[in-house]
Amino acid sequence: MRKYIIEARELVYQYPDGTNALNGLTMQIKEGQKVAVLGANGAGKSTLFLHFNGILRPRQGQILFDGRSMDYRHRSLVELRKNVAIVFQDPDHQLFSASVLQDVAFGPLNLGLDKNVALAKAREAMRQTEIDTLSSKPTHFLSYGQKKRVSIAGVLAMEPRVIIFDEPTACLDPRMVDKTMDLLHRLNKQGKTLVMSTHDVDLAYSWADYIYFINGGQVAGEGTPREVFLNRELLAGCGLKQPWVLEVYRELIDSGLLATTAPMPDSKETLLELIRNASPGAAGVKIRVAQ
Amino acid sequence: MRKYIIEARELVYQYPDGTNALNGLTMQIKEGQKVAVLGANGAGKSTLFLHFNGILRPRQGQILFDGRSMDYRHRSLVELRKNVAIVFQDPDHQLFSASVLQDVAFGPLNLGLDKNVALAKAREAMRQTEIDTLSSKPTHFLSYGQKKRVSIAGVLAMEPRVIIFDEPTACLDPRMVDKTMDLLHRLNKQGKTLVMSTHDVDLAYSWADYIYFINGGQVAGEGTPREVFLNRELLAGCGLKQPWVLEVYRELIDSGLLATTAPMPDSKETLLELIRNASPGAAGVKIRVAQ
Amino acid sequence: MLLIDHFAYNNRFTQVHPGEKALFFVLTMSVCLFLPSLSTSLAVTLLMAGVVVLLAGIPWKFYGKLLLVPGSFLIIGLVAVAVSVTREPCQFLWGTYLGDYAVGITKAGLDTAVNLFFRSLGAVSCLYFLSLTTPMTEMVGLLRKLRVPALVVELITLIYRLIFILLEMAGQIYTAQSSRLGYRSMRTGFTALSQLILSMFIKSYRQSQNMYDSLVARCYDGQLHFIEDKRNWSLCHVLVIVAVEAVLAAWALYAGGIM
Amino acid sequence: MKKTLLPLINLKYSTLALLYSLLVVLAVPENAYAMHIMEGYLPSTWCAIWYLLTLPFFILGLVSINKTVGLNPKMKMLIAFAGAFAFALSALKLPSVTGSCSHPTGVGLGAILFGPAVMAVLGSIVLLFQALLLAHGGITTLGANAFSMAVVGPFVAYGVYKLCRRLRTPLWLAVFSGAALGDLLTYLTTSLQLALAIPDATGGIPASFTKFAAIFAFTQIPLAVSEGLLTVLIFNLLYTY
Repeated sequence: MRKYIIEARELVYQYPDGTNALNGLTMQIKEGQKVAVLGANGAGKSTLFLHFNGILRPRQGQILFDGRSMDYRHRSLVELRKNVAIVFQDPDHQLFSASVLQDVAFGPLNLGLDKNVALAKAREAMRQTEIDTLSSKPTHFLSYGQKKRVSIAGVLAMEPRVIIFDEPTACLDPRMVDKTMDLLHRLNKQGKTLVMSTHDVDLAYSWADYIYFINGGQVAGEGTPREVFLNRELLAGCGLKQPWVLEVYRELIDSGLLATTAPMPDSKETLLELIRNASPGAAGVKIRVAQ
Repeated sequence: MRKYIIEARELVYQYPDGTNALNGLTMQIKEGQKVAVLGANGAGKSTLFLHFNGILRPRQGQILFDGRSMDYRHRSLVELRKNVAIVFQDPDHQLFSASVLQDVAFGPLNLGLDKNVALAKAREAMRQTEIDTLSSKPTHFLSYGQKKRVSIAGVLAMEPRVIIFDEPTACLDPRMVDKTMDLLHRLNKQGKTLVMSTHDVDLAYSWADYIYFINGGQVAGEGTPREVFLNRELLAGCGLKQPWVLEVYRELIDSGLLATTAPMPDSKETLLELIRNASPGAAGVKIRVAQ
Repeated sequence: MLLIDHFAYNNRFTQVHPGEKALFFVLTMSVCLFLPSLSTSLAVTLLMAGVVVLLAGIPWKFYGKLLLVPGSFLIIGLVAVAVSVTREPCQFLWGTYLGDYAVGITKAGLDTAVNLFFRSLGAVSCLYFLSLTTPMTEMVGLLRKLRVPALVVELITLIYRLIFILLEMAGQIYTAQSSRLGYRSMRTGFTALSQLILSMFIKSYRQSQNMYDSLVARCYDGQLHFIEDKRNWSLCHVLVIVAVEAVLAAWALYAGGIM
Repeated sequence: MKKTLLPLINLKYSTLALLYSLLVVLAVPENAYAMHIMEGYLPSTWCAIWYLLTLPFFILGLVSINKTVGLNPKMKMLIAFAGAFAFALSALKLPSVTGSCSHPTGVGLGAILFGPAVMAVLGSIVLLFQALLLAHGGITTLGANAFSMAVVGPFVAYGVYKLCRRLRTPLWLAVFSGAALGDLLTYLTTSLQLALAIPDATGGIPASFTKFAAIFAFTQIPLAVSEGLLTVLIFNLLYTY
């Protein structure tokens, strides 16, 4: 079994104004996994993420990285932030410099790397996110999608082991969503652990290895996508819907158009394939058998 | 035939830095319709909307409201903005008053209405958007979804005939998306003309009466949802995908699970119903007939 | 939003070493200030207009408009300098009496005013050359090389980026307000404006907190480290600059002499 | 020969200057009467003098910021935001309906919130940006402009504010007087700087000062009042939250 790279144990966090943001939240993330965190606006996802790299410190409970409990000393914080990076939702909150190169190289330079090494890492990150051509453009001339990619590059350049994406696809057009998800797949292939919050159940269903539902600062449910998304009560409780792939699949099974033995599809493509394979001939045979 | 409430004729608009945002765009919106405008980021949707209520003035071409050509005199502008309201994408930048009530009453007060009348209109708008309880709260402490509703209320309170929504569902969680779309349906029932830009082809497909695809500052295609979304080339050219309802439907027809006579579904619900009605017995009969 | 900034990144000199541009700016400005004369000022104005419009490729229409920007200050200054008010009788080129006082233009006043006008125009042209051809991101690099304290350079870097965030924010709020008729009349306009400024203030405060968090998330330790693309000085450019300045200085000495 | 030609040339040039003025009035009617001494307006000696006079305050400000940031690192971001805010206010060509558009400087607010020394640094940086991005002011006159706007203005605003507080005046009055007097003193300083550099042909420095001060008063006194009011508004809001 793979070990947990990040664990949150019974986190309790209160905002300065007294409202509870996290109420004893416990979460375990395995190395190399793709984890989706779903929940309504204000459920506590962003607050949780800020705990994962030590920006916020829990009132109670603890964060473990690589099995070691965080002690919030300067050295541990640097170590944690080097390994767990966050891509914030609004790139305007993250990009502080008008020079794209300067912004991407910010992290590596903070790690105390030599200038040339930092520059090389920045360039590699910009290549991966396909923004090499933007290097001489100032941040304020970039489109939203480009800013988003710069903010991802700035995080990649630090070569963290875990990358947390806060709604990476919000406000992007479909083409940019595809590009972003491609990038996420590639990063995961390279061995990086990815955590993503999203409102898009369809996206989460076909992307994630493991899913957490957050509601009211607590984990309301967890499991593999096929497990959790079958639990309609849980979904309704969290204000979420079933992915349409599952809904169509169930309807097809219920109405008998698909055999009950048909495997649960994990994406649009596999569903369409299931349908294609259940062509009239095949369906006809099954019906005769059934009768 | 219903008359056009807004027309854009051959609009050309250039940004001060010289880039063309609109290149001879022509669009006609019928009173009482629900129109969706789709296109990639930067295609020119927001620029177009700003022309619809006279914030921007075209370099060439003209805007017609209610059949009359805009002359951009002070009185005409006031008249236009009273009747064509825009709900901007980012509610953070639309709310600027200290309290919710004050913000919602901003428009009616600017119309020169009596204070009591203005307040009554504001309260009515807040009732419709279900934010009556927030009335005295400061705007910057609201959640994202609440801010969105306040920004809609601020526009409703002016009682415009046309409301333009710039990506009304972006960044909202599924429950809030449903609520917002419910509100839009109700507003349309009251006779308001609605124009919405979105990246969500599924949403546009089942919501709109009429659809415009924008690409490079021009109309790349238009028609009823069933017409435009069957044109795959057009979709690919605009960086959009087919709604999954259509994709599944076509696959079901192609593989013979649905009869070729099955009507094209206009939403998830009708598709699921189609599947339900095509239960084994029925399908079996059809197969036998076909053979 | 800020067109000067836009052209700084989009002109034919973007690949030129910023040091060369700064050198040209400093030398020309020095000639303009240390060897002032009418003809020198005019020569500088024309030289810079030629360089900016013909060589750097800035649209002449925009450059022309830009030259009018400091206009109101110039006019006020011109009037203030040229017009004298005095009780003593005086040689006026043109004048009138208001009670005990004589108001008018003396020859000396007019000379000063006209000299001042053209010296300013020349100097402003130099400033425009710098700001229209040198991106701010590169000027920051120059400041660093000039040993400006790190804290200042850091603040300049941050402020420059934040300016655009705030301007975009202000633009969006302004649009939202106008579309709800906020600037319909004087009265509503004043309310709307004060609301705009107040809400911008609160929002920028919150954004500063968010941005700080996101910097800390990338191991910010309270100090910005700088990095930039290497660019080489071109000997050819430097020689041309020195030659042009030498001609200019010679002309200035011949035409105006040392003041 | 040069001597005899001069009046003629001057006449030609005066016509040129007049033509330019006409163009300005026609082409940019909403042009802001920014109170910055423009590039090239001061002779080189005065440029240097004002740079030197500003420098100690600038250094004092750097020390002060370093101390503040040392105590609370978040403050650096906030100070940067305050600078950007001040710039954004001056860059907005806001109400074309309200006729002349005034430029609130935010100097008073900044001085009361962060202390006057911090404003010496922040104000100078903002002036640099105004020169480079908006063509308001200049590089050679930066020292002079910084002295009036980033040194005199903030220190007066802060001093008046503190004095009023000590005299137990209401908060709003202290804030208002601070901001408004800060603005007034700024503009008087600018007038003095201009008078020193360009004495009147007949009346010398005093006459020149009176002329500049009188002309600028038209725009600057209303601005000082509105700046005072706005600062009070923002201050009230800050106290509420």
